Amino acid sequence: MSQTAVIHEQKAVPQPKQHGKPGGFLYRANIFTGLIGGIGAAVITYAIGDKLVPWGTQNADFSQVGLNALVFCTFAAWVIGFMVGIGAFAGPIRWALGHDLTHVDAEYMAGKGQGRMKYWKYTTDHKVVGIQYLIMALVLFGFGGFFAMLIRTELGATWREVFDPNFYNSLIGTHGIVMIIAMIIVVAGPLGNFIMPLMIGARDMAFPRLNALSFWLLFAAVPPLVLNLVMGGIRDGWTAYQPLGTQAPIGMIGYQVCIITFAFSTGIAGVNLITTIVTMRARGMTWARTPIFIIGTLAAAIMGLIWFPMFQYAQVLAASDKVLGTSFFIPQQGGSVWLYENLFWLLGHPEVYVIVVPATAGILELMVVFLRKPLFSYKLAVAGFAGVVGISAVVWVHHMYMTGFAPAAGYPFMLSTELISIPFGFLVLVMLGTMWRGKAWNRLPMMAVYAVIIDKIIGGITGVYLSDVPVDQYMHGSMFVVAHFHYMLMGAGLFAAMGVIAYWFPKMTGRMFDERIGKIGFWTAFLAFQVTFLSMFVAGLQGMPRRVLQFDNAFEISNWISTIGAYCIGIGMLIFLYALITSWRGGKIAPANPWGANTLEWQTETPVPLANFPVLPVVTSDPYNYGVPDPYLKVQEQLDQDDNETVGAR
Amino acid sequence: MSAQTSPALYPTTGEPVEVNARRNRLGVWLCIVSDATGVVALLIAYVYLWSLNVNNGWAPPKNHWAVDWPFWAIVTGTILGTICMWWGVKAIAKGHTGRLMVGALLSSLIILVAFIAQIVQLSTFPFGPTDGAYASATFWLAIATAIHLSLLTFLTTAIVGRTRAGRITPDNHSHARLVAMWMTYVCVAALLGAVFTTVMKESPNQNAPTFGTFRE
Amino acid sequence: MSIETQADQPESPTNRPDSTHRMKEWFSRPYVRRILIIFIALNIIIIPIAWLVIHFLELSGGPASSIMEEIETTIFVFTLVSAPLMAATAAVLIYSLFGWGLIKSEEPPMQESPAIRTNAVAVVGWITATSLLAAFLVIWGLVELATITADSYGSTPSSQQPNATKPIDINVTGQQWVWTFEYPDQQRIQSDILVVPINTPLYFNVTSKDVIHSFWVVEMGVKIDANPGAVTNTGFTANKLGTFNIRCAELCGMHHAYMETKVQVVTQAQFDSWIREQGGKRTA
Amino acid sequence: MNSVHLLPEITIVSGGIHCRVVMRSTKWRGGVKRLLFTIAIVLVGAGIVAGSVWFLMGQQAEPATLRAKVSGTAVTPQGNLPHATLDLSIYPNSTANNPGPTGGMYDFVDKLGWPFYSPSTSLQLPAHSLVTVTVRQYDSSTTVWNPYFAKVHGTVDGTVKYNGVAKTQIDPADVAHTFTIHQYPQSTQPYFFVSVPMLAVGNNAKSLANGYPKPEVMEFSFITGAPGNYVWNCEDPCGNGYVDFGGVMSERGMMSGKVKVV
Repeated sequence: MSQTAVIHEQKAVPQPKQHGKPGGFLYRANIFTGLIGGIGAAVITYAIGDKLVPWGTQNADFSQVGLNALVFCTFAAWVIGFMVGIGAFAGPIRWALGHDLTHVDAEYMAGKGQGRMKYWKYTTDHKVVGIQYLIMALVLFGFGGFFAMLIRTELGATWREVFDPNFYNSLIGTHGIVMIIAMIIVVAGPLGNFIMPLMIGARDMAFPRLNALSFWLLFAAVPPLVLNLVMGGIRDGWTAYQPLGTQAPIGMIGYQVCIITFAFSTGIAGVNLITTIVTMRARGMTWARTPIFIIGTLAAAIMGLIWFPMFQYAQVLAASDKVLGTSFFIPQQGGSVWLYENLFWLLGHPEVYVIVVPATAGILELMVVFLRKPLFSYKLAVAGFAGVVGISAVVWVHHMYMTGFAPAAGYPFMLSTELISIPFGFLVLVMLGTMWRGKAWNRLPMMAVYAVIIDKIIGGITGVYLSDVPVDQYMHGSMFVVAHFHYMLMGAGLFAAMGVIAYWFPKMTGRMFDERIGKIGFWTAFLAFQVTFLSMFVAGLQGMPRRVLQFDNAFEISNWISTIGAYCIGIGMLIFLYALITSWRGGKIAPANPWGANTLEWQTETPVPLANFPVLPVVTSDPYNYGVPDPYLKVQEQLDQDDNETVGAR
Repeated sequence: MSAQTSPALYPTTGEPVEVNARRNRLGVWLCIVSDATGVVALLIAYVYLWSLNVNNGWAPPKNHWAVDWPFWAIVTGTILGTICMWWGVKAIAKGHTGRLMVGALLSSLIILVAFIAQIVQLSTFPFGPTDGAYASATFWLAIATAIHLSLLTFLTTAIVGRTRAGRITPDNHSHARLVAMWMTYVCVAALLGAVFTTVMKESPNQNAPTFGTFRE
Repeated sequence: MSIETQADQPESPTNRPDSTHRMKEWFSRPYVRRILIIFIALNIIIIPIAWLVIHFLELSGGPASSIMEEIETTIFVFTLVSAPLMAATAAVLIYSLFGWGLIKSEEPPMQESPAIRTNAVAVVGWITATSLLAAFLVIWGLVELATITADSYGSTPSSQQPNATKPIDINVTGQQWVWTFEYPDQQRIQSDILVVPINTPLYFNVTSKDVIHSFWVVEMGVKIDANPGAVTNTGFTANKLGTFNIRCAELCGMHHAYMETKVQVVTQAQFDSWIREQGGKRTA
Repeated sequence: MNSVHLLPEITIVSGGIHCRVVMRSTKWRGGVKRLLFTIAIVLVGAGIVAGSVWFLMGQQAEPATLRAKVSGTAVTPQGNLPHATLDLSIYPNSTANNPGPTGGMYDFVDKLGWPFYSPSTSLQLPAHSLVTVTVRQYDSSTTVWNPYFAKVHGTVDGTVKYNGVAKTQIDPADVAHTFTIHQYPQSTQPYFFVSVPMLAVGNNAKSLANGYPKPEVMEFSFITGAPGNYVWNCEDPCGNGYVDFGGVMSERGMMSGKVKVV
C-alpha cells in the first residue's frame, strides 16, 4: 500500500470556557444510575397512581381506563427515568445553557481511557454503539428463539393444550415482535454503526450523541415488551390488531410503550445513518465509488425514517383508546378497524425491506471479496435498491386483500406487488453475475451467500402466490403465509446476517471467527430450517390457519415434522452462538485485513483506534477492482478480426 | 480542507463550522420528514374516520363541534414567533447579535403564550375524549400541536440562553437558523391541523349501517 | 444466460460484426454447456412440483366451488411459470459450487477471477425476462381476480342480480368465538352450521359483533374478514355435495383456534326440508 | 483560554489495495473439549426449554376436572342410554368462604369481583349417554349481544327447565350467562353444539346467608356422541374490556373451559 503523506501544520482550536469541574454528571452517569432512575421513577409513579386511580374503573367504551392509565404512566416513567439516569438529557440542557462540550469532554464521552466500562455508559463512539447493538440483537434473538421453541412445542403436542390459550396467543405475539425488532437492528445496528463510518472513511457518525441515544432508547424499550407475558400478555399477535388489543389486559400497554419508544430509536438512528452517509464520505468517494453495503444501509434507513412514524402513531392512538378512552379503533363509537390496519401496514410492509435490504447488501459486499471478482453491474444493484425503496411505499394493501375495506384496491395493489419483484430480480442477477465464472473462497461468509440465495428463491416463488389476490384468498391467514415470511425474514435475512457478522467479526472484535464450529451450527440450522418451513408450507396448503394452538388431525404430520425441525434449528443456533462467544473471548488474533479486501474499513488497524484512521484516507478508485482480464475476450477479438478481414476481402 | 483555509473551527470536533452546519441542516430536514409522517398519520386518521362515520359515531354529542378561532389563534401565534426568530437570524447573519437576542426572546414568549393557549383549548373543548371519533381525532391533532409547541418553547429559550452565553456568533449561528427552520415546519403542521378541523365537520356519509346489523 | 461481451470496450460502429459467431463461441464454452445441461435436468426435477403442490392443496378435500377451481389452476400455472427461473438460478448456484469450484485455503486466494464489470446482454435479457414474467403474472392475476369476483358476486348484492341467478342471502355473524348464520329470506331462521343447497348461488353479508374475524370457507376458496361496524360481502356456488370446513382466519382471542364450524352442501329438497324443520318455509 | 491540537488532516494517495495477508495455519487445538462444550450448551438450552414448558403447564391454573356421575339408565329418543348428572353453580363474585379459582391471573382479577362457574370449568362427560346438567345461577343480568344465544340449542327436545318450567328461549335482557359447548377443530369427532342461556336473578332478590341472592335453577339434558374433545364458554358479555369480552370472559376456569367426552 503505497502512500505519500503531506502533514499540514497543526492549528490550535479555541475551546469553550470549562464550566465547573470537567464533565460533571455526564462523567458519572452509567447504566446503573440509569436503572436506578428508571426503576425508581416507575415505582414512585405506580405507588402514587395506585392511591389515586380506582381499579377497574369502567367508562363508556368499557375499557379499564384507570388501570391502563396507571400502567402506561408507570412504563413511561421507566423509560424517561432511565434516559435521565443515563444522562441522555444532560447534553441538551448543557446545549440550552450554552455550556458546550469541550474537546476533552467529547473524547471522554467517546469512551477515551475507560476500558470496558465504556460499554455500560452513554458512550458516543460508533464502535462502542455497534458492539452494544450486536449484544442487544443477540439477546433479543435469544428471547425470540426461546419463544419459538415454546410455540413449536405447543404445535407439536397435537393431543393437548400445553399452554393456556391466552398465554399461547401472547407467546406468538411476543415472538413475532421481538424477532422483528431483532431483525431490524441486527444488520443496520451493529454493522451500520460500527462498520459503515469506517467503510466511508469517517471519524465517527454525524451525530455521536444521537447515536448513543438511539441505542439506549432501544434498551429502555425492551423490558416493557417482555414484561407483558406476566401481565396478561399481548393476545393479538405481533400485528396487535384492534379492537382485540383494546380488549386485552394491561400487557398490551407494554407492547405499545415498547413500539413508541423503539420508533423514536429507529427514527433517530435513521437520521444519523443518512446524514453520515450523505455528508461524511471520505474525499474521493463519489457515489459511484461508494460500497454497495453503504447504499443498502442508506436505502433501509430512508424507509425506516419515513414509515416508522405510521406504526408509532398507530400504537399511540391505540394506547390512547385504552388510556384516554378515545375511539379511533372502536366501531361502536365511530372508530374504524381498517384505519388501524392501514396505518400499521403503511409501515408494516416497508419494514420487511428495512430488514431484508441491508442483509442483502452485506451479502453482495462480501461476495465480491470471497470471489475475487468485481461486483457485477454495480449500477443495476443500486437501481434494485432504489426500486425497492420506491415501490415499497405502495404495496401495503396486499396485507389487506381480505379485509374487504376496498375490494377494488386488489387490482392496483396486485400490480404494484408484482412490480416490486422486478427490482428484487435485479439483486438476484447481481448475485448470479458476481458468481459467474468465479472460484469461491470456501469460508463461512461465502457459504451464507449460497444459503441466502436458495432461501430467496423459495421465498420469492411463494411470494408470487401470495401477491396474487385469488390465491391469497385461500392462503391469507394460513400457515403458508407464516412459512413464506419466515423464508424471507429468517432464510434471507437472518442467515445473511449470520454470514455478514462472521465476515466483519475480525474487524469488530479483533478475533477470527471460529469457522469449524460455526459451520456446524450454520448448516445444522440451515437444513433444519428447510425441514421446518417446507413442511409448514404443506400445512398451509392443506388449509391450516395460523395462530391456532389446536387443529385438525389432517395437519398433524406436517406439524410434527416442523417441530422436530424447529428444535434442530435451535440446536444449530446454539452451536453458532457458542462459536461466536468462544471466538470472541479466545479466538485467534485477527490481522488488520484477514480477507484481503479493498474496502476502507480493512485498511485501518485492528482493534480500531478511537479516531478510526490515523489519517483520513482519500479514495482514488472504487473498491471492486479485483480480477484479471477475461481470457475469453482474446478469443472473441480474434473472431472479430477474422470477421473484419473476411469483410474486407469481400 | 486543510486547517488554514477554515476561518472558524467547531470547538468540539475541530471541523470548519460550515461543514458542521451543512450536516446539521440535513439532520433537521430528516427530522422534519420523520415528524411530518407522524402528523400525516394523524390527518389520515381524521379524514378516514370523517369519511366513514362508522355507526354514525363521528359527530360529537348534540353536534357540539369545537370552536374554530382558537385553532387559528394558536396558528397565528406560532407564525408570529417564527417570524421573530427569522428576523433575529437574518440580523445575526449581518452581525447584529443583539437583534437575535431580541428576536429569540420575543419568539420564545409568543410561543409560550401559544402553548398555554393550546393547553387551555384542550381543557375547554365542548366534548371529552370519549365522545366519538371526531372528538378523538380533534383531541389528538391538538395534542400534537401542544407537543410541538412545548418543544419549541425549549428550543427558543435555548437560543436565548446560547446567545447570552456567547455561543451564537455572527460566524457560527447555524443553530439559530436550524431552530427557525424547525419552527417553520411546526407552523405548517399546526396550520394543516387547523384547516382540517375547520373544513371537515359534518361527515359526508350520513347513512352508515348501525353496528352489528346487515342493512346495506 | 448471459453472453460475455465487454460493455465498456469501445467498438467502432463501422465494422461491428454480427454477433452470431460470438454466440456460437459462447455456446461452445464447456461451462456454458454444462450449466445448460444442469438447467434442463433441474427443470425436469422441478416442474413436477406443480402437481405435488396441487396434491397437497387437495388434501383438504379438493375444490367444492368454481372459485376454488380457479385458485387451483392459478397456483398450478404460477408454479409452472416460475419453475424455469428457479431452475436457472439453482443451476448457476450448483455449478458455482461444484463446477467453478471452491478454494480451500487459510489466506486470501491470490489467483483472480475474470473481471466482469457488467454485461449489457445479460442485464437487458434478465430485465426483459423478469418483466415479461411479472407482466404475465399480473395479467393472469387480474383476469382471475375479475373472474372470481364475478363468481362470488362480490360486487353486486342479490337485489341487483338477475332473477335466474338470484342468490340466497345469508347473514354471517362472527362473535367471540362462534359463527351464527341467518337466512333473511327464510323467516330469518338462524343456525350454528351453514346448510346450503348445491348449484345455487349464495350471497353472504358478513359482519362481527366484537373484534375482527375472518370468514373462511376452506374448500370453497372463499375468505372475507368479518369487521365490527362494517358489512363485507362474498359468495360462492357450491358444486359438490358433502360437509366442508369453515374456519376463523384472523386471531380473535382466546378460543380463536376453536372458532370453526361446518358447511353442509345438500340437495334442494333436503335444504327445503331442513328449512321447514327449522321452522321456516322456503320462499321464492 | 485553553486549546487542543486535533488530529491533522493528512492526504494519502492510495489506489485499490491488494495486501497479501499471511496467517499461521491453525490446528484444531482442544477439539474434544470444545465439542463437549458445544454439546453442553445445547443440552443447557434444551433443559431451559423443557423446564419452562413444564413450569408453564403447571401455571395453567385450570381447576381439577369435574366428572359427571353416572346413575342408572334413561329413556331417550335414541333408546336407553346411561344417565349422567352434573351440578354447576355460577357465582357473581368470590367471597371469603367461596374463593373461586386462585393462582396465576386469578389472584389479579380477584380484585375486580368477577363471576365464575363453580366448582370447575373443565368437565368430563361419558360418551353415548344422556347428561343432565343442573345449574344454580346467582348472578344478575347483562344483555346478550346476539339474540341467538337467548335461545336454547342442542338440548333434548330443545328445552330447558327454568325453575321447573320448560322454555325454548328467554328474554335477551334476562340472560346472565350462557353455557355454550362448541366444536373442537377435529374433523374426526362428531359435531357437538349445545347452548343454554342462564336466567338472571331479579335485581330485588334478597340475599341468602352465604351473601348471594336466591339462585335461579336451570336443568337441561343433552345426549353425547362418540368420545372427543370440546370447549365451552359463556357467550353473554359479562367480563370487562372492549365489548365486555375481556377479563373473565377470556379466562379459563372462570367463564370458559374444556369438555372431554370419554
